[in-house]
Amino acid sequence: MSSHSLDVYMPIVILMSFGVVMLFGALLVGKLIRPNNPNQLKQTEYECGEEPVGVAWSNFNVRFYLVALIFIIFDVEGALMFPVAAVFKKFNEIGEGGIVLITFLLFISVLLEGLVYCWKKGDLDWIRSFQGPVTGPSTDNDKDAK
Amino acid sequence: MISLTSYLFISLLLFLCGLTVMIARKNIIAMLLGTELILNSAALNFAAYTRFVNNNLDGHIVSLFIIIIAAAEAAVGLAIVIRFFQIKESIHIDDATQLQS
Amino acid sequence: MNDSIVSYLSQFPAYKSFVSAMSSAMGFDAAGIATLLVFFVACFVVVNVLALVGGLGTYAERKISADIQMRQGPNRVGPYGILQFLADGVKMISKEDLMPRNADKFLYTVAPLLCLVGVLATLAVLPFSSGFTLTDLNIGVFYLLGVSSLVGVGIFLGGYSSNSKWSMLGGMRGASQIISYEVPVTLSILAIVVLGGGLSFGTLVGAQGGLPHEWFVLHNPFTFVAFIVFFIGALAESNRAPFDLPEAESELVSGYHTEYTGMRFGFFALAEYIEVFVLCGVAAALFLGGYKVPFNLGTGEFLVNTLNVGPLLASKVGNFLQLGSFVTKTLLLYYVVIWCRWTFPRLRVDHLMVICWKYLTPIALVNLVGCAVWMWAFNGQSLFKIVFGH
Amino acid sequence: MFNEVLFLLSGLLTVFGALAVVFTKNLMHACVYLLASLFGVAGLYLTLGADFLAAAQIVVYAGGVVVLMLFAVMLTGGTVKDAGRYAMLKVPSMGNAKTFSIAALGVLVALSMTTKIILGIGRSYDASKELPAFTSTVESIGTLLVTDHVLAFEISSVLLLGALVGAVVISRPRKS
Repeated sequence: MSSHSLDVYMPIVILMSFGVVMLFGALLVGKLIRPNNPNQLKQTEYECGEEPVGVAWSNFNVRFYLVALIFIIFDVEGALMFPVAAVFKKFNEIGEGGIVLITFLLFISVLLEGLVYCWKKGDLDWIRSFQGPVTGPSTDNDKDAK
Repeated sequence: MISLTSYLFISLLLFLCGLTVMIARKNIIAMLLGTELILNSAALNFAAYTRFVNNNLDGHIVSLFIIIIAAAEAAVGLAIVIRFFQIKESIHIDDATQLQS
Repeated sequence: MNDSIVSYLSQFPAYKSFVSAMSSAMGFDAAGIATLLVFFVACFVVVNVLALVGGLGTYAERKISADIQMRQGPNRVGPYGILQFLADGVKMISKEDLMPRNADKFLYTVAPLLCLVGVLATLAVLPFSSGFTLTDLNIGVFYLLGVSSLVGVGIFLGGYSSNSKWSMLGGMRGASQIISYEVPVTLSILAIVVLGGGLSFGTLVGAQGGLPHEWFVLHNPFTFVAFIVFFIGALAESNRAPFDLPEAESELVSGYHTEYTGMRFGFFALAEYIEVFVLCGVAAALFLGGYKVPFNLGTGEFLVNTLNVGPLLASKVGNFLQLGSFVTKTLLLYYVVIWCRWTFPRLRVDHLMVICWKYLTPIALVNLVGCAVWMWAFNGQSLFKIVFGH
Repeated sequence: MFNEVLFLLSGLLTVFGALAVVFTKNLMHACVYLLASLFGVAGLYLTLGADFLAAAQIVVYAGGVVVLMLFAVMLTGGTVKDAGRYAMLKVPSMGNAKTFSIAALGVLVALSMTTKIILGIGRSYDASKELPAFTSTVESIGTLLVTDHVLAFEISSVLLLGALVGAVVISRPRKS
């Protein structure tokens, strides 16, 4: 464990500012040389030549949200596993590897349990969402039936 | 000179922004955004105290768990919001008046 | 730990004398300013070289695809059409900048910015050689995973802000695809972290050797599978065919950048090509020995022992050899990526999710467990070492 | 020197991001400002020497939570007929003058109280103390997670399992 100064993070800041400068710089330079004569037709959205109907910001399938949901849990567990994985070798060298391995495997098995649950319940199937009306506000008819 | 107070001040501003969002907004998702701000201000406080007061890393562990809990909270909270929207067609907090759907 | 290009340069007397000259000229200790200067120049060089690589990537893509399909490809601009990308750049910058009337103007500008910033920030930790790495952070791999996920947000916002149905579909698909495939990628990297014992690229590459049997990809059967999982995941994360559903041109027109014109589109494309290079570089560093050169040529020991050159000169030469080794491996992988694009048909969206969640993720989890158990059972020795005993 | 610059940059990003979350009228924009604010917090972690925390912040928030929020906004706010009411095309329901004035009053009280507390802390804490050097926290955090805090480590996995199962059950599409 050696100490360091914060200077090692300097490239990150410089690179990020490069990104900003590149984008706005190119747009500024482009402003000088590119033509600019917009008209009504150019500013409509592309819809294969048809008149666009409505806006695109409409309700989407809940499937997308389910995927994001499962992902975020795995992401967080990954974030927790990284430091443990990083010290596993060190513990193994001093002969304590078994304990850490058991800790680690216990953690992974709980994670696996979640995956197996979602698999068994069909939350990982993308295709199921195409069978019948399943999403949207108007699907909950059973409430009215009661 | 950067001191503990400057971090606490930023954390305070973050907390107040989160609080204002939670009080003033009527949109449930916006309120969840406010919760994230509040949790972040708490985590920032833990990290700041770790550095300036006692340098054992328990504060970092607490901050790490705060981040994890924030993620879990967002997942469950937004799931509830989406279900609520499916039932009520609204994400207005004043429409959430019933425990039973 | 936490080596950077400054700490590499500061072992040379020329740099020290430069700093002291600057200090005396300015009247105060100029070490900080010299550090800033070195980092700035290094970042500038890296960004420009990578932009060039991205530009040449478009050319290589078209040439290789032409070769695969028995066509000519671009051959008018410059010798063999190699300046085609410059012509494309000039064309893009002089195109009219259109924005749909109903678009969300703020997000429309922010989306390419997020993509570009996310990709450029990953360059900070990419291990070009032991000395020329911009900075070798303690959290290297983990940091890289984090900032590269900004690209997903950028793609989603790009699709959302255009207010076009094609863009929206592409953006939703892109975001869900990128976040899904991050899971197997993370788990494969974890398997390597278990073996390497650290998160910095210096540690992970340092745990490997120059010859193929010392690489992590051939360390044990699990890492070999992990490499394949990582490679597939990296293809999907950078939206490359066969995983190019977000911009599937035959079904979604052009996906999330349908409404983007000129330079804004150019930055999306540039970010994509640089990201492919970065991911190939990460694969090379984690699995294929990174910048390691066989027979201790990279560290300069060989040169010092046999040819009696000075250690500083030897390390300079060694660093260039390491750079060559890293770039060669990365470009070979880049070739494979392009080859995949023109060989495999595009996946269907449900197949995409099935492959990610039902195949790659469980396989990657098994790999992780396998690597951890292997580490414990065989004390981290590679299969080659166990079999041949040296 | 770079310490101060990084602190200033990330502090400004954090504070202005948070303020923009409060005052923006568009929910999508609010999510992007939240992302900026969280990035700023990651930068502040770096200035505190908490490098692992900074990376975890970026991984969890930039990759996960913000995308989840964006998806949720997409899934709930976008119907055309409700656009005026539910904040996609127009103003999200921000509350009216009454809620805002109550919030402002509450904020004022909270502000005055907390500044007093902070000033008290600033006075009592010994600023002349030598600060420890920045070290890598990854290994220490890993060691703590498998030794002192092993129970919390395991329980967090159970917590996440609960969150996963609960959220999936709640948001799973129902058959009509």
